[in-house]
Amino acid sequence: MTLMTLLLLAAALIGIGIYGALSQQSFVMLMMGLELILNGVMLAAVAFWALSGAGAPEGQLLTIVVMAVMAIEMAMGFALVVAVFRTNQADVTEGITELKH
Amino acid sequence: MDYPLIVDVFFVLLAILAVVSGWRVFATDSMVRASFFLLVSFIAVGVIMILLAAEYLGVAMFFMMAVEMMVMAIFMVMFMMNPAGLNPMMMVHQHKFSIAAGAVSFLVLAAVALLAEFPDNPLSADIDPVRSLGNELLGDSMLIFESAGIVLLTTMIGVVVLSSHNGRYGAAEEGSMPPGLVPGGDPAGMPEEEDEGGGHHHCH
Amino acid sequence: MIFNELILPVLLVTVVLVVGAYLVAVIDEVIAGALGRPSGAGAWMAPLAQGAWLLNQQANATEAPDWRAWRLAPALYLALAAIGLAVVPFSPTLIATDLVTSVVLWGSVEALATVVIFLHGWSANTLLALIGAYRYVALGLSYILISMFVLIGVALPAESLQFSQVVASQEELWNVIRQPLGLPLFLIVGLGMTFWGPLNLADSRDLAGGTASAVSGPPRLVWNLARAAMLVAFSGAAASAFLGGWLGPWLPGPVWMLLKMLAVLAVLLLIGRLMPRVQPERCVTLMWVVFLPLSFVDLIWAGVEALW
Amino acid sequence: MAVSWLQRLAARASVPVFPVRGMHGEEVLYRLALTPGVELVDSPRHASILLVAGGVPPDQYGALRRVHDQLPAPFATLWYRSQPLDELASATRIDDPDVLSGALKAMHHELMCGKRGSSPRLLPDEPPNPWEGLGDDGHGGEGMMGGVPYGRPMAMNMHDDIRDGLTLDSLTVTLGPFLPMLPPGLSVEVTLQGDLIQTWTTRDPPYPIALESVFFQALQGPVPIAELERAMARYHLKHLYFALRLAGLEALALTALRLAFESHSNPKRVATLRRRLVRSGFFGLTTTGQGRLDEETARRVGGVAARAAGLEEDWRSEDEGYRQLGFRPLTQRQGDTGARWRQTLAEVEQSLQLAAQAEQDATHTRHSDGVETPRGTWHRQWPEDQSTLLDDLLPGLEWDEALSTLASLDLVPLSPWSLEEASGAPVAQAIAEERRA
Repeated sequence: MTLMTLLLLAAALIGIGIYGALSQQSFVMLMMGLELILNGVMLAAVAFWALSGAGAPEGQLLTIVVMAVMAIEMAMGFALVVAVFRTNQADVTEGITELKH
Repeated sequence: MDYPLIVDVFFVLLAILAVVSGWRVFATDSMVRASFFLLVSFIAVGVIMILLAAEYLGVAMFFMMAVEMMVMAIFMVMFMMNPAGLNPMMMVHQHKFSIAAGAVSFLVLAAVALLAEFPDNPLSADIDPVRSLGNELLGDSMLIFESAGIVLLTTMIGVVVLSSHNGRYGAAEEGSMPPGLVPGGDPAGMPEEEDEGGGHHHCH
Repeated sequence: MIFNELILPVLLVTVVLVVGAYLVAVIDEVIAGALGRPSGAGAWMAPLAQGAWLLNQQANATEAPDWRAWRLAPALYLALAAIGLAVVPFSPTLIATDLVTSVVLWGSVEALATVVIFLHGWSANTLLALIGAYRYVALGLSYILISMFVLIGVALPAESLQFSQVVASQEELWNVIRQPLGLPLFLIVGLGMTFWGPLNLADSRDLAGGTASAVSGPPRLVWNLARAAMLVAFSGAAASAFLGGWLGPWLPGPVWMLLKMLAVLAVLLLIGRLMPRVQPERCVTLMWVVFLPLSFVDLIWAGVEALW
Repeated sequence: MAVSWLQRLAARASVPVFPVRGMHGEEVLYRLALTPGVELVDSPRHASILLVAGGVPPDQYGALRRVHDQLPAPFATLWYRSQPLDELASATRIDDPDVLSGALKAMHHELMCGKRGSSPRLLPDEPPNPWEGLGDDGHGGEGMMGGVPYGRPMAMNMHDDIRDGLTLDSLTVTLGPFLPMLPPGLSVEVTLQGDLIQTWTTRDPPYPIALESVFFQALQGPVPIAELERAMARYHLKHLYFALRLAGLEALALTALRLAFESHSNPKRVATLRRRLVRSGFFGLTTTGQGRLDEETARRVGGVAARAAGLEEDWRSEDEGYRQLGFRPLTQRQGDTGARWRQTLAEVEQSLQLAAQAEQDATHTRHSDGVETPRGTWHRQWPEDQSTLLDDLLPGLEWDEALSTLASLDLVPLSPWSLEEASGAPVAQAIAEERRA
């Protein structure tokens, strides 16, 4: 477990996440891609904190902020999905062609 | 910083688990399964964090993600056609482009990881990670922490407004219609009387 | 070294879980008998005989279940119970894993339990099990928050997220007196996470056994065992968070701890037999409108008390 | 041998019995509920013996076969006053309730010790509807929509949401006729959204229930009021047992059942039972004002349901014998689930008081052109099956609320045979035949 291997793992997670976020048609699956990206980001942040930043407290703080971002992303995402589903009965990105209903 | 062999072994296993389950998220037929695969990936990363001495963050990760993925799974069941994975499913667009984008971003980031020189400044033994995080959150970075709190509160309010059934101007789904089974076809899966709502659709 | 760090903790957790789960079954049988259920084999024998029967029974299939999740869920629930018990201190030194953030780990065990119980009901691919799973999520999402606030309340006076420190902070006064709202609220959480008695929304009679309605044979035995084990783990957490854990005069610490765990178990099992199942809608309303605000009050109380 | 001690141990477990409640099979199940060493379970998966109690109409043999095949091996069947299925001709049949529990225990013992083979599977082990293999994705629909994989429609939100605006895919299933939470014989098609009932369509009515012979005698001539009232109390207490067990109050349910089996129970013990129910939170936590009947429906249902809705409908107030005892019908106002249980408890207490009084004076009924049965007034016409009113009452309720409402309502038709006659199997068969015709 070195900084390099940790960053490689984070890169792999981010790569898969980008694939998912770009390829998935379903809103919810798309959000899963975003979450996976953030997963990689958090891992990288903690890795830097532990192995490169000499335990500077801001490293952990960054991770906490990313967690908050994840919560916000998910909540907003689901609210939008619910709203779009109500008006358009659509749960895939192709289902909405315009922003009004 | 040198870790004992057992830690390295665990790390390799967890890394494989995190990547494989992360990949399975997009390769399984069932939406519910997908969200729990994502949870497994998060848990694996959380354990790695604990191995890195970030004890609070790792455990908080289990906690947050368990709840988050549970909610996710419920939304899956609500919005998806195939929650149980009884049917084959592959709902993707711009597939080749996405694979390429994922691969390229991995390669770029991996190159950074391999080629860049990062300072080797491991955690000193006298730091108590949990205490230092607490002091930071409620000390120097209190503003950031509290702003995150305010943003979360705002999100909650916004989310309730967005998703509430009744708005100022009547029911949220007024005049809505489902998409057709074929492009431009009749609305799918709605009771007969909803078709009259379809006539309304032409107005805008 | 290996003995102290690996064998002893595993042994401790296994023995307490197995013996504890057996005692849960026995106590429950005794309570049911005392309340008027005609008893057959006798309280000490009945759980063993039922276990033996389940071992002899075939594990059935349903139409297109999610096999992996269905078979894994009982085992995972048992594993969660073991993880939960692993952070419970039996004496200042006798702790399976003395994690610095053990209180938060207990919280994540609660959250993951919701996931596992949902998975158990969902993966069976039958109607009644699925309804049980849905319902349980509604309950689970409500009790997790209550538990979080109550546990932060006990962490405040200890100035630590470690169960052993929480116990040590109760040297002068147990938390059950210092924060009188804490234990009752935490007991509700316990009933919720083991879906026992009044909060049995997952495996209830109106669903013919809910998430377990389509399970038979050894998997059902593991599921029942895991439920009882989770109750034991919970009683350990409750005893160390509120009843002063190993603290007590005359007797050695671990004995005190076991006695307190038994007391918590007895109370929970008695509630389970005396109260009806709460209707899901009423239950969720109670959780969010009554118990959650009460847990805020508990936290404020704990904060003010800590500042004093 | 390692296996044999495990088997011997398993043989000592209390016998898990899944009861299939046929026509007029209820009575013996109440007795089994009080028998030590026998456990009535709710799911066929949790049983080692399938007890078919009472006759099953031939058109429901298919359902019976499906229940039979759900029991995990090793299992056996026992037929109580019921004709075994043709494939199971060698299965044990017992008509004497006194030897039933012994037979069940012996059967379980033999099964566990390997002296008796498991009952054979009756249906092929394959999906009821094969994989259709149609369309792009194999389920016969377009993309992710539509289609009938395994012969069942995909869950889709075909219905407008009727409660909170969170539309979930709805799921349509057929339940019954042997689901232990429903009245025996009732089979319904339910559309669920999550655990919310969207539609409820009664497919098969519940089996008729037999009353004690004293109600029939009351139509022939004067009968002692004490006997009539005790029979009434017994009926209600058994009904209460079912509901309390469903609500998770097993101990109190058994108390109610024991009261029903005592020949001369004291009204004070019913009052105690009510106090314990109130204290346990039965009225506060499990009944929350659902299942309210309007006046017209309540009148149609009759009996306890009508009086719980405030209608003073009671044949007993027409009878001089009753008037002599100072009988006045009790009523409640709300007409919901809780009110029906308060009414039931009050009526049981009243019945036992009337019985005690009538015993002293040896009062008899005077009129014989009608009788108040526990199910409603029997005057010129029988209380009929009212289960179709559930179709309007239950949609919009959650599963738990719907079932507690259903348990509080007594909608079953009355059998033209009395309990004593109907328990003879030929009669059960005759009813089955009649039903089929």
